[in-house]
Amino acid sequence: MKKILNRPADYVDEMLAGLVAAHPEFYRLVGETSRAVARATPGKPGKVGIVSGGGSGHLPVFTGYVGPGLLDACAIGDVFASPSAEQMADAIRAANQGAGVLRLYGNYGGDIMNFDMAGDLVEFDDIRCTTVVLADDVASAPPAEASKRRGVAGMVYAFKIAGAAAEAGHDLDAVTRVAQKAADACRSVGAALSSCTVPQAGKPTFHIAEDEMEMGMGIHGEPGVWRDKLRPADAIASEMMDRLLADMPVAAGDRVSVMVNSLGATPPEELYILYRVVKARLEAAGATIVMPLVGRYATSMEMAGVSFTLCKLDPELEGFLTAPCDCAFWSVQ
Amino acid sequence: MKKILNRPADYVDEMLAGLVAAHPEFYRLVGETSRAVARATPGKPGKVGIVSGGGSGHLPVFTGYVGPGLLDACAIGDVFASPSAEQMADAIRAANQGAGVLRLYGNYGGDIMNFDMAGDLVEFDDIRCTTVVLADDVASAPPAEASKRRGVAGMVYAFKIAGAAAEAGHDLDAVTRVAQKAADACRSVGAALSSCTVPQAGKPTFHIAEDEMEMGMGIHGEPGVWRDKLRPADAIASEMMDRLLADMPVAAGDRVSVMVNSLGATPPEELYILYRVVKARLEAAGATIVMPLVGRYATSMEMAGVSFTLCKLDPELEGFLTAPCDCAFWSVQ
Amino acid sequence: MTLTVADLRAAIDRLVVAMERDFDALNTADGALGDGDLGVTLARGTKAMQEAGPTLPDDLGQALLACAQAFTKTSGSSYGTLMATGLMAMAKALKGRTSVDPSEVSGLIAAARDAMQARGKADLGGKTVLDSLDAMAKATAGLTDAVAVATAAADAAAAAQAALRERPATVGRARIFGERTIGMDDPGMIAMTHIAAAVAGRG
Amino acid sequence: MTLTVADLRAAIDRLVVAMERDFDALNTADGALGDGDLGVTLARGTKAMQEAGPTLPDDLGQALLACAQAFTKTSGSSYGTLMATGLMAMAKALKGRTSVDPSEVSGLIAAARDAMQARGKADLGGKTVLDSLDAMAKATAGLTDAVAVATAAADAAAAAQAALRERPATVGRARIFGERTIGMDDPGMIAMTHIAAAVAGRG
Ligand SMILES: Nc1ncnc2c1ncn2[C@@H]1O[C@H](COP(=O)(O)OP(=O)(O)O)[C@@H](O)[C@H]1O
Ligand SMILES: Nc1ncnc2c1ncn2[C@@H]1O[C@H](COP(=O)(O)OP(=O)(O)O)[C@@H](O)[C@H]1O
Ligand SMILES: [Mg+2]
Ligand SMILES: [Mg+2]
Ligand SMILES: [Mg+2]
Ligand SMILES: [Mg+2]
Repeated sequence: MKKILNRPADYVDEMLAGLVAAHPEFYRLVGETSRAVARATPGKPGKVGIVSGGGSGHLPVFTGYVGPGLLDACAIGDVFASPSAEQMADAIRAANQGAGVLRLYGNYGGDIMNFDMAGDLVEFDDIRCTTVVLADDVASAPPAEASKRRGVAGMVYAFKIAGAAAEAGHDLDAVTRVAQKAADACRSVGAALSSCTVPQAGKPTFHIAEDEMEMGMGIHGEPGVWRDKLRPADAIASEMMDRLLADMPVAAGDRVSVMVNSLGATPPEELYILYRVVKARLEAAGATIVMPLVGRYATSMEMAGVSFTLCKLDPELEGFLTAPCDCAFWSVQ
Repeated sequence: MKKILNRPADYVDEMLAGLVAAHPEFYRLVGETSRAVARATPGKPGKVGIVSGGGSGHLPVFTGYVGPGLLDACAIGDVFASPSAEQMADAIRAANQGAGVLRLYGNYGGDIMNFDMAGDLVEFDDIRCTTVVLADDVASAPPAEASKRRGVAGMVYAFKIAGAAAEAGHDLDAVTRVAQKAADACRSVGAALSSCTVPQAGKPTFHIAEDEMEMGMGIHGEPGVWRDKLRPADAIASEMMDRLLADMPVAAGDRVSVMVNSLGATPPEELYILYRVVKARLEAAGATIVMPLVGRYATSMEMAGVSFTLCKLDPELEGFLTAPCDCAFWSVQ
Repeated sequence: MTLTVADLRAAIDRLVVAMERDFDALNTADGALGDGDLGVTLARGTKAMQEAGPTLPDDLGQALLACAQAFTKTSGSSYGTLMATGLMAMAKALKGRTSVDPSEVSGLIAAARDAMQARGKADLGGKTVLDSLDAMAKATAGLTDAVAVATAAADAAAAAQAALRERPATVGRARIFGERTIGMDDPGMIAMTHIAAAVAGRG
Repeated sequence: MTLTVADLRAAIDRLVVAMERDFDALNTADGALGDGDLGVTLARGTKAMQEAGPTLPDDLGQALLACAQAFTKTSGSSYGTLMATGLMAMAKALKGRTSVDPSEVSGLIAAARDAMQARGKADLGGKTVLDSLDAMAKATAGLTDAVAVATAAADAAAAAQAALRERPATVGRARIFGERTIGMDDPGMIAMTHIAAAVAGRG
């Protein structure tokens, strides 16, 4: 797989320059190193701020989801690498409207340490911070060690739901509680078909044969649960649904949202082929599907593959999920 | 590049089944062979209908753009193959609200013959049809033979603008005139970095070396203007802009929209790197950019590469371009 | 001896057998420079005509219209659409008639040729199925016997295929390959040679 | 002899030279199981400390805080963040002081270790930089001479690196490889061996 870039070291900075040039109505760069993106129009004074952050290469995650009804700001690292604590502090400061800031991000060692450190830094600015860490990938640890799980596409639901709660004027503790509830309601699993190339590395992150796939692989190529010959779409979808439903059973009458997400290269045509099975499985369990999301919501640049995320709703979560939001990549009206 | 599918022969039908299952609020299948998609809620009686059609594998083109402010219906062929005249007639019938139907599609032999034939078929239904054929790819023929050019991503502008004109209540001749004006205002050029696999073929459509790219290649892999080593992003963007601006110069004071489109696998990160140069070039020419479109608007499944489309606006075109529209892939509010 | 819907049915049956037999060969010929679907188009289209066979009305115009629809329904490929176009042109000419004299066949082929040319906007001499039809129309002009007409048409199609071989392709994907197509037979002309032979009962 | 900001500046200069020299070696060690950026982290971080050097205040607390920021600004990698965390812990302990006695160094290393453990939530014995610091704190306890302290710390770091070699990795990406990491040195421990040696003037 080939990439369009100039100097690998400039990949992220040039990407951000283009992002804010293309969408000045949504995004603006902040901070000394210009590695934090904030809303073009900040949230209302007194609104709880929500920040995220992490490595580049996952658009729309993380930066793309800055916008009304979603995040307030985001810190951006190099491709697949954590931003620095200073950059996260820049994002926290930009997100702060005087009501405190929720740090909402994926369960990766570097991100956790840096967001904690960023919290220490902004203590000097008297900004109160809370934390919700997303750990939705069922393939990365058994239920008994659920807190060790990686954070993957489930964070999109958490951004959306927490973002709507903050927009609705709830205070920091309430927004944090809702975000944690959304995080707890999500389960994801992925399957990768091809690798991707980190610009500074210059060669694919991992090798996988032309006729192989890996079930449960992480979004940076972290090991999954099995690697084998590529299977038919319906078999892949069934196994992924088996794994999700085993971890979080769905009962008759449940209301759930479900995301069928491309890791990048896999086209929407193939997501729709998979969605047939996803829908049939959930409906067979008696569940009602609310606002299914089929598309590219959390990616690994040009990696081929998919992830499914289930988000089990209660009336509060459903209300926030279906509330309006807007950004360059996703709009709910 | 690997694909997620069941039987290759079922790729398109299963894709359509998933599409309408995921987005029943936008799409519904019509016609004997279920190879036409119409709006879930038809346009108002007396509204001019707009249909498109063509091969599958280009989502959101063509089918995705069925929706309010865009197309009324669309006929869908196998991957990269024209739908049949009957399927196009199904789409025309579904689009007809009594005010006639504009056929708006790309300049490919099979599509032209079939849409003409479909027109003969719906003559029996007393449906008046007009035609605008999109031929925006500057790499496919010199200016003297502009009518021989292939239709590529420029059709997205034509769908949007004609769709808004129809929604505004203009009659068939007026909508056709506006659509032709939009078609004439668009110029596109593409560059491909990798091939894609037509499901029924089972292997990549063409071969291109790991370090090569092809400038001007068509969206099915039709030959371009040169094939050479992969160049830096800024050099690629500059050459593409050179080619567009040579064909359709932009002067100080002009208002233009520009699309930086991924052919599929190329991630948005790289589109933004390119957009820096696109914006700089247009602004250096004194033009004002209106509603830049950066993303996946017209693809070839998992092909890596990009296309740029310039659309030169006058007040009428700009008004229709920025009017509201809605579909599962694109929403302007 | 005049031709009726019974002759049409018999010809269709022979065509189905021939196109099943030539399925791979026509796909391969098309695949050399095109997308390799010509055998698919013709196998599906002739099969659909055969399925319509029992219900074909005696009115040759209506019967040929149904044959045209067999192609518009089963394929969006160029050849299928051109076949439908040609069949529709013949259908128009025969509307309301239950029999046709062999001497009229030349004119019917010419009508198909003209309608297909109007549809596809290709030139005669461009190494396409139009050149086959043109040769067939000319070779059958003035003939009055059914067997003589069929034989002349089949011979003419084969001769046209050979005669155009040294020209470059001018339509569709093959055109892209320009001079490299010299010496290669046009797949649509190959198909018409096989079609004309099958109609003539040469198998 | 007490230690002042001048000693800190001199140590930083030696570190910059060492980390430039070890750039590739540390990237390679990290790349065996991780993302190969450890040399980058340390070269950038020490360079940034050196740039802050001329403006470092005499207050050792403020000076070490500036050193910590050199890491938080230049890197988001685990090691950079842990280094910043350790330096901030020492900074807190020395706030308002312009000199420090060599006998206090052991306690300062222990404070860094504890803060880093709180930050990274890893266990002692898990084959990480924490084990290096733990060994260094213990080896320097009770020593009062600056040279003796530096020598003991450098020796302890090297010894810890060797001692933990046969354990499996327990943190970060390396953990994924489980038993296969037995016999491999932890890159963060290798780095601390080099850092301690450079501070001790061993080059
Ligand atoms: N515009 C045209 N005019 C006349 N004949 C054409 C035209 N286009 C294609 N053909 C004939 O059809 C044949 C190819 O048919 P087909 O394989 O169905 O095309 P495609 O698959 O590209 O739609 C050609 O060999 C040629 O004989
Ligand atoms: N949670 C942790 N606790 C203690 N040490 C850690 C921790 N995580 C990483 N390390 C140390 O950091 C080293 C790796 O640092 P680095 O290359 O910066 O990690 P990464 O690039 O994965 O962020 C490891 O060899 C280990 O010594
Ligand atoms: Mg063909
Ligand atoms: Mg075809
Ligand atoms: Mg590392
Ligand atoms: Mg790292």
